[in-house]
Amino acid sequence: MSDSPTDILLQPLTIKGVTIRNRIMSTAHSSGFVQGGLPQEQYRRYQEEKAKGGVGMTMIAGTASVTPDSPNKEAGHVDTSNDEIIPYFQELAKVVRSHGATVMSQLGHMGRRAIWDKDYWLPIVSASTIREPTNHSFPKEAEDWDIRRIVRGFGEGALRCKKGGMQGVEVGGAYMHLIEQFLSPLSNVRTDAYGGTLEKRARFLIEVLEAMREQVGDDFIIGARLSGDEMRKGGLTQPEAIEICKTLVSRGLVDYLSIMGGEAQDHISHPLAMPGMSYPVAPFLYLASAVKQEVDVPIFHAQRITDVRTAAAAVADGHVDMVAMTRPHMADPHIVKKMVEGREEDIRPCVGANYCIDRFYIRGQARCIHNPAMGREQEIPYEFAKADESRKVVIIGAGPAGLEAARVTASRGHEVVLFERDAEAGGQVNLAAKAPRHEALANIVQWLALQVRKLGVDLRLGVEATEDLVLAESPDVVIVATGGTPATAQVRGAELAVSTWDILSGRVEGAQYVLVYDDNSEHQAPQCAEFLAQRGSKVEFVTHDRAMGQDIGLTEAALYRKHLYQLDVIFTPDQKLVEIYPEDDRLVAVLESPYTGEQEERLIDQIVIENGTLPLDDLYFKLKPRSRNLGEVDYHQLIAAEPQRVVNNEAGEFALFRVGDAVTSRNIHAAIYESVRFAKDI
Amino acid sequence: MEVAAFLFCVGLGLLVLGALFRISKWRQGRRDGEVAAPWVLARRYFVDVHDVVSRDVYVARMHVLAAGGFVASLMLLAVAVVFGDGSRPLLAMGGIAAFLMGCGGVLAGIRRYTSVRPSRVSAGAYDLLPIALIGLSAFLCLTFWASWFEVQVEWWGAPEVLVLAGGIFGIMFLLPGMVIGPMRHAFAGAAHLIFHPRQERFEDQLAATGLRWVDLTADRIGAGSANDFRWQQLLSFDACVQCGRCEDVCPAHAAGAPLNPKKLIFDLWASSIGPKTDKGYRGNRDAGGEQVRQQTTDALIATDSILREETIWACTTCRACVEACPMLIEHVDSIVDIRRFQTLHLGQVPGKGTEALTNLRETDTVSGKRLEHRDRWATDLNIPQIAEGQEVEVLLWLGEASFDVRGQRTLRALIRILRAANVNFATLGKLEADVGDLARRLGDEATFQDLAARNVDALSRFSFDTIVTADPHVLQALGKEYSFLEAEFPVRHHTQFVHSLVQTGRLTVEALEPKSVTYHDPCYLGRYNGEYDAPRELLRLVGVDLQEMPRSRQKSFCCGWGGGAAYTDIASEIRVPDLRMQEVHETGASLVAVACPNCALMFDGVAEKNADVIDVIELVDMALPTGMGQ
Amino acid sequence: MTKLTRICVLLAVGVNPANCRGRRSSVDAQALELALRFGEQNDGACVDALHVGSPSDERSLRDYLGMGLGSLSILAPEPGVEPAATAAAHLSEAEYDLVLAGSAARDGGASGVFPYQVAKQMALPVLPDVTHLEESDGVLMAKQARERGVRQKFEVRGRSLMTVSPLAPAARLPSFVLAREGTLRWVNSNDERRIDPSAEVLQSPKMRAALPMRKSLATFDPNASAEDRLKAVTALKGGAGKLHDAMEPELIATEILARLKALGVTPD
Amino acid sequence: MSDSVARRRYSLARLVSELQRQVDRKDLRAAIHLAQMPIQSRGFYTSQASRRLRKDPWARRRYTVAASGRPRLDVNAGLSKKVMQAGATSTPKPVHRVVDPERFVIAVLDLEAGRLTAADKTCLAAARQIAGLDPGTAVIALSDSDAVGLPEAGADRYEVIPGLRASDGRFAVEAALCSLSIQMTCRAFVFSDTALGRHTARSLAAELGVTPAIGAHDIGSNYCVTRCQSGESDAVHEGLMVLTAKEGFVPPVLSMSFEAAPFQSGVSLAPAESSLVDLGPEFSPADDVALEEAPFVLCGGGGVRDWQLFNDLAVALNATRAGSRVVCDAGHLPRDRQVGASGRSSSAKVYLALGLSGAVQHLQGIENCEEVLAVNTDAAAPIIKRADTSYIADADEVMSEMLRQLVAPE
Repeated sequence: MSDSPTDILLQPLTIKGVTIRNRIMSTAHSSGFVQGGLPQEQYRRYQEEKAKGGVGMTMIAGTASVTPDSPNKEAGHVDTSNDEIIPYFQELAKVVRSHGATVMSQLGHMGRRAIWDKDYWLPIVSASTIREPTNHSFPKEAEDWDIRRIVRGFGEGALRCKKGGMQGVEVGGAYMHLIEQFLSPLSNVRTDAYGGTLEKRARFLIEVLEAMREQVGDDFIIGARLSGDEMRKGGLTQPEAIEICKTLVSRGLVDYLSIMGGEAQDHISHPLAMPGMSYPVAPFLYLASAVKQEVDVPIFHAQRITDVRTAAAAVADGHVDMVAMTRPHMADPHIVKKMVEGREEDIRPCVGANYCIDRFYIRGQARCIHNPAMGREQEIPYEFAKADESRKVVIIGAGPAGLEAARVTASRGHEVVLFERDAEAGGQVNLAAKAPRHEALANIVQWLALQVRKLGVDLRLGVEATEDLVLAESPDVVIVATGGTPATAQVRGAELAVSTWDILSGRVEGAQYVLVYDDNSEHQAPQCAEFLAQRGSKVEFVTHDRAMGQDIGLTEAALYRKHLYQLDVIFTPDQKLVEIYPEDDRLVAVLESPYTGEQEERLIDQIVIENGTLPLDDLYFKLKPRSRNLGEVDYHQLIAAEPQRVVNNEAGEFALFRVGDAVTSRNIHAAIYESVRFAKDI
Repeated sequence: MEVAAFLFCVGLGLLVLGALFRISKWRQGRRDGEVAAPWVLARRYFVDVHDVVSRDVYVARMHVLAAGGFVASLMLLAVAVVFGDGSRPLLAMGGIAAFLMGCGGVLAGIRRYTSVRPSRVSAGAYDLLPIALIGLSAFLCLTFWASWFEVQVEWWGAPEVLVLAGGIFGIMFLLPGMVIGPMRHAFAGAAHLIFHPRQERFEDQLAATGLRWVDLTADRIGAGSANDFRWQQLLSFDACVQCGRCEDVCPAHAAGAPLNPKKLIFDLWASSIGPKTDKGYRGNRDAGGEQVRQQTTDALIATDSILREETIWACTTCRACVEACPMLIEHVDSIVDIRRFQTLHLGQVPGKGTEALTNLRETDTVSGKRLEHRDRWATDLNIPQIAEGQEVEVLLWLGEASFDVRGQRTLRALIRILRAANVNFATLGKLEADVGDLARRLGDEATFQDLAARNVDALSRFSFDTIVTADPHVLQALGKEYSFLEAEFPVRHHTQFVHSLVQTGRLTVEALEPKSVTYHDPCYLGRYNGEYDAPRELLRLVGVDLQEMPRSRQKSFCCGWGGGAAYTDIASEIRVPDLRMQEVHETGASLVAVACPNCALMFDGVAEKNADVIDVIELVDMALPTGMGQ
Repeated sequence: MTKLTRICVLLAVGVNPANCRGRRSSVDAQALELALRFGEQNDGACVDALHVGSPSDERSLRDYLGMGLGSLSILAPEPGVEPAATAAAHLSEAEYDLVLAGSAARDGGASGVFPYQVAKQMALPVLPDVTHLEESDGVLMAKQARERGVRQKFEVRGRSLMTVSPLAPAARLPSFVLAREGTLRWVNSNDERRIDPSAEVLQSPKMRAALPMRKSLATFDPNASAEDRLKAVTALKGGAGKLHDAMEPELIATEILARLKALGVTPD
Repeated sequence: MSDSVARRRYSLARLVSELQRQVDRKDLRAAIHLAQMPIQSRGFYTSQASRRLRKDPWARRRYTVAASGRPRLDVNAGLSKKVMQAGATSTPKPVHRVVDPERFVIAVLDLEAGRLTAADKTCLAAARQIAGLDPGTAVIALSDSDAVGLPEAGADRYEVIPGLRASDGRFAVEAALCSLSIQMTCRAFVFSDTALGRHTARSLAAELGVTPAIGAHDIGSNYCVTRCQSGESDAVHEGLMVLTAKEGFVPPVLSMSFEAAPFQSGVSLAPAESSLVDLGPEFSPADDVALEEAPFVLCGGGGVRDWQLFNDLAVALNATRAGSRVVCDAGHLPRDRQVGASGRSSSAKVYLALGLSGAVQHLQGIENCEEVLAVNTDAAAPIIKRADTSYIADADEVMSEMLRQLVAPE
């Protein structure tokens, strides 16, 4: 019998009369779930789920823009520039607070990080006219009236939050948003009262906080999120950051501080500001800790604190007062609940794949790489109700799709048999986890496998499912999650090439001079290139796209570049592989520019082709005629999250579904999401 | 007739002498406690003893014939001799009685001399009983027959002399033997029934399950040597028949721990009023107690004592032996008496017992935690704490389990249920000290009384309708063992209370999908407090299909935690919980429902479990209609 | 040398870390345990105990009696009297061969210095953190707890004071009856030296309500260049990076073992 | 992995070591390739067979052969990058100098075979906290033998006083230190928070008649704080401080380097006969020692297949066992043996990693280990970067060899 080491996290924290029930929170972040600048049902449900799960506080919005020249409506951000927001805030606050959680909102202005040709097509504003490298805007230098209106905007925004039932507001002064653009010498070269010395650079922030305080009064929580060290040449340093914090606190402008590390001005600074699996755990805790030493307001901190024990240590050792586990809450909003129930191992872990952030940047909505329910709370429950009748479900393939299907159907109370050809569960994820810096991907399937075992699924490893084996189980439902097999490019001599699977699995050793040809635009090819280069191969990365990893989001794409450049990999975009032929004991790759039609060659030792996968679907087609739905899926029912009711064959013995790469080449999230969509209604 | 009369007189004479001798032995014991009037004997014999004996029909029959026939025939003989009444009906009855005794003898013979003999019965002198009965029966039959036909028996004739020998042996074995020989139980047993050390048990079985209070100012506390026992206890050792029923039901013995209740009683007898050696013992011994021991000192526990230290610490105080004893002997009381001496006089407690007691003395918790931290784990539930002048329906007693993740899960379920049923409840917060059950079972009466006083003081400051606890040991302590402070609190086990909630319609549960579940009766809920049905009712309500284990209800088999056994942790061949989980496995159930956090703890500790462990209340919680109890 | 016979254990009242309640100090109790065991193993060795200070918490003191002490001497110096000197005087009078005490009766940085003050007064050598005491043919042997589970062995020739480590054998459970019946004996000593009040003020630390403790993290030089700061955060500490390739396992094993010996982590 | 593969690695790596690791593999290969190339072509030439233009992107980088005979690139950041990865070079730290100081902070070090222990580093850091960068105050490190790494650890001066750490309980040491405090203004005496350190601190305090601060968790220029009364309150020590610092509560010295110049206090230990005779150490079974405490940790990873062998070796070496997350998940070792960010951390003198690839989070757990030895089949595994010495080999083979040699008679 012993106190759990995580008990410390269950101590309430009171700020200005608001008592936060525990020390775990979720910070403000872009999700893309906000429609028309207003937090509506999708966003509400998303936040509510965390409250249900026991989170102490959730900071909503990730930039709630205070003026129209900061993105909102079209960018899935919150628009607090007018009173229309108030009732939506009220509804959201009511829902979240009804579960005992505290809710606050961040306010912000993205300045030059905004995009000019969206929303109202207003000119972008910043401290100075320096161009922003990621979003490519050329900002105007903020004039006196710009500063006036934005400061006013913050003030009015704060008041709207208060009226909206928010229990506090936070100034988004980090991630190179407008306020940091003023604070940081990297982006502020003004010579007037708002630029130059630290004091002058901080003036804008101080005016903003004063305006907010004036509007909301003294008994309302105001906090600020700031960088504790930009870690960029010529950027804000730790001593400067601490100086700012001390000023804010000594002037009584903030009731707490939320400290992060790094900034977000260009591509490579994003993965650092939102560190994923390539980084150590809690890398920037020391920055928050250093601030806590200097000031006596509560200190919050986020950034890769992925497990509750690390969180507990951070509080117990006196580094911070609140630990933000934002991405972990996307992976599993019930962290606190499971922690207090002593079910830590059941917490779906944040593996740090950064799919959430990257997906937001490339497709406008955040998704968790392995929690399909995040942002889809209306559609997918977190606890599955027992089915009316227990059915016999046979699933073929224990990759992410198969495992998730097994997890869901088993927790619905069905009897589940799960066949896996390999000796271990995990499918392609095990392969991906072999890639450098991506070991943690394995946790996705480790967790699923553990859950499946706990739910008593009959997991048959090393058993290749055949038609007879499946029918022998006389199933009511069969789910085919057999995944795929590498597809080779449609070029002459393709048989001379090897696949990324061959390399990552270690079946084929990397040669001296290797050409990696990417016809997928996803993670596989860059991972393989890094794997090879790290082991001493000279790699040329060729793709038909404009650039390497076209469909990889901001943070991961940047990291691949960083590491591949370090490993001296050569990038050759805009080239198509058209032919391979042998010469002596080496290979010749024929490349053709799709634009000029010119061809050139490479004399190398090895060609690795990434061209996605082709479905392993023999078993599916064997079973199809005996199934009730003949494999057909009604997409309307699927989208409406209704049970599949298709019946094409009265004599059919079972319903048959095909999920994941067994259908067509996609990714982990797709596989898991597709599984749960069918499984939840079986 | 005269011969018979003569023998009878001699036997009777010896009996009286022996009786006086025995009584003198008993008088070594402490005088303490009430005694009853002799006439209660009949009721206690024909009701209480019969209850137990009749569980074994064969033995019951045998005993009726043998004992009945014996008593009847000798009485008739006496009448015949004293009043010289040679009337034929009397002689006929005498003959019949004697014959029936013979039949009893034959039944006894079959049981003892054939393969049906159970290993638990002791051999030695006991095995002569059938011969004695048959011999005496033959002799008396002949005597009565002779006087019927008014013929003189030529006792020195060839066959007659055998019958005579049988008669002499029978009389001597059965009459004086009744006080000095193996038949002691007849005389001592009768006396034991009258002067039983726990008179209250005849009014109410369950009243006697609480341990007896001791005066901490006395210069000797507990039993360190024979004369520390009350004389009724010494007498009770004499009453043992060595039938071995206790041995059959003892979890410690089954697990191969150094404890066999039958041998324990023999050792207590031998080292107190007996021959100071266990040479004469002819039954199964306890693990490690194989060789004969000779005792020189009076100390019950010493290097050379017959009784060994590990024996008294191996007991789980599950009371199975007490329930099984046809002579109504109170094994547990005597064990605890010895433990009290070991702990309070010598400070010798094996294993983790020392640590547990130190924690209890210093922190009022078994695990040495801050009382303030008792509900730390439930910050998110914000459980209300009771305040003076505030009126609550239920005072929720969290207990030691609230320091253990496993126990916390149960308490969460319970709290959800209370909320779902809109029960107005609160806890004592940091005023709740350990109830002292463990301390008391480990013989630390001082700490127990200290804790009890503290808790009573706290409880009496607040007003509540009833205390509810998930821990049967709390139920026992608060409900029964605080009476020495004139403190009576209404306490209910969570299964009892939640069941009543359902009955009164305050709580509705939906049936779960069918699971096969077996239920383990906690000793302190079942045998100690007689609650067997509430948990089963709840299980029925949530619609699981209940697979009973062969040993359930009164016959339930301990989990091995009780009496601090989990802390003293005396080495045994197998662990008790492993045995019980085996029984669980045999039912084929996938879940074993428990109603005690300590049982849960023990079963969770079993290395290869093939069934999950869950508290009944957790199942009820699962069966709450969705949305309730949030 | 003379066969060791007389031990005195200095006993203070401790505090339970879980709740601030007074109790027998666990490590002092361990010191007493060590002494009692020694007494049991070597007949003729006698064990006394001394509590210096006011017997405010009698229950805790009686717990020591409960461990098997016949009686416990209490030396309660007048306020302002130098306790160490007083105690020393009392102890030297009785001519103990060995004085034992717990390494630190309570928590807090100030704790554990009293035995040293006494030792200084008595000019006894101090052996700290003892876990084991035994006498073999007239020679007293002691084991001392060092870092990383090491036990340092000492031979003791002559009188000394030892402090007992928390790693020593656990103390026995106090017997309720012995605690009840043992006697607390008030004694006094001929040395009534006063404390120099000025020094008193100078030395004794000021008390204040506990402020949260803060563990220092592996921080990085704030004045280093941005690149270095960044590297310090993201890249983990690197080693000398000597790489041996294509070596036979046999050779590797030999090299590793040699290295381990050189670093002194494997017993020869 | 197939033998051929392994062999290829060996040969490669041999080349590498031949070039004394200054030359990165790829540049070496580039050089080799340069040699193979038709010189005239400069990497652009038309294939006889296909009549198409052939381009060799590598050839665009100009290679020259340096006087050293090693290939060298004139434009390639790669090389310098690799050197930085080796971690050896980083900008030299500014040195803090004190000239004829009049105030002193005395740090008494234990040392282990002439090396600073973790506790010693904490001790010096604590002394530094008190002295700050005040040019008038000097931190003097006292030890009974020469020590390496004093400048980085924060010592302005050092003095070797033979017999200083003798643990014979006599008061010679304290007397010596006392005389120091008399002949010069000492602001504080700081000791390593070890059995010996605490001992000397207490007895010195007794000697000086001050209250020691054992296990101070907050140390400033003129005060230090210890926690007492079950954490209810703090004791703030001021004036002349005698203290040991609580492990992990003193920030390490980073920004500066210090003189660590020899110092002559003139004090020496009065030879005194002691009745305590040190008979040397006795080792206890290593597996009983907590991971954080263990001096020697044997850590197994996924590359270990024979766990019986692993355990036997641990016993034979008297090493404390540890494992990676995977290993503990798989149940080869108990959970409390897991080293890493979410597990326990080790500060062992020697950390022998067998078949362990070393995920970032695991390496976080061994940051404070003094020497890391690694045996692994994959030369690209992260642990190789962290290790001080790495061997490319199969863990099981090496283990059985070690065991054989351990049991084999000398």
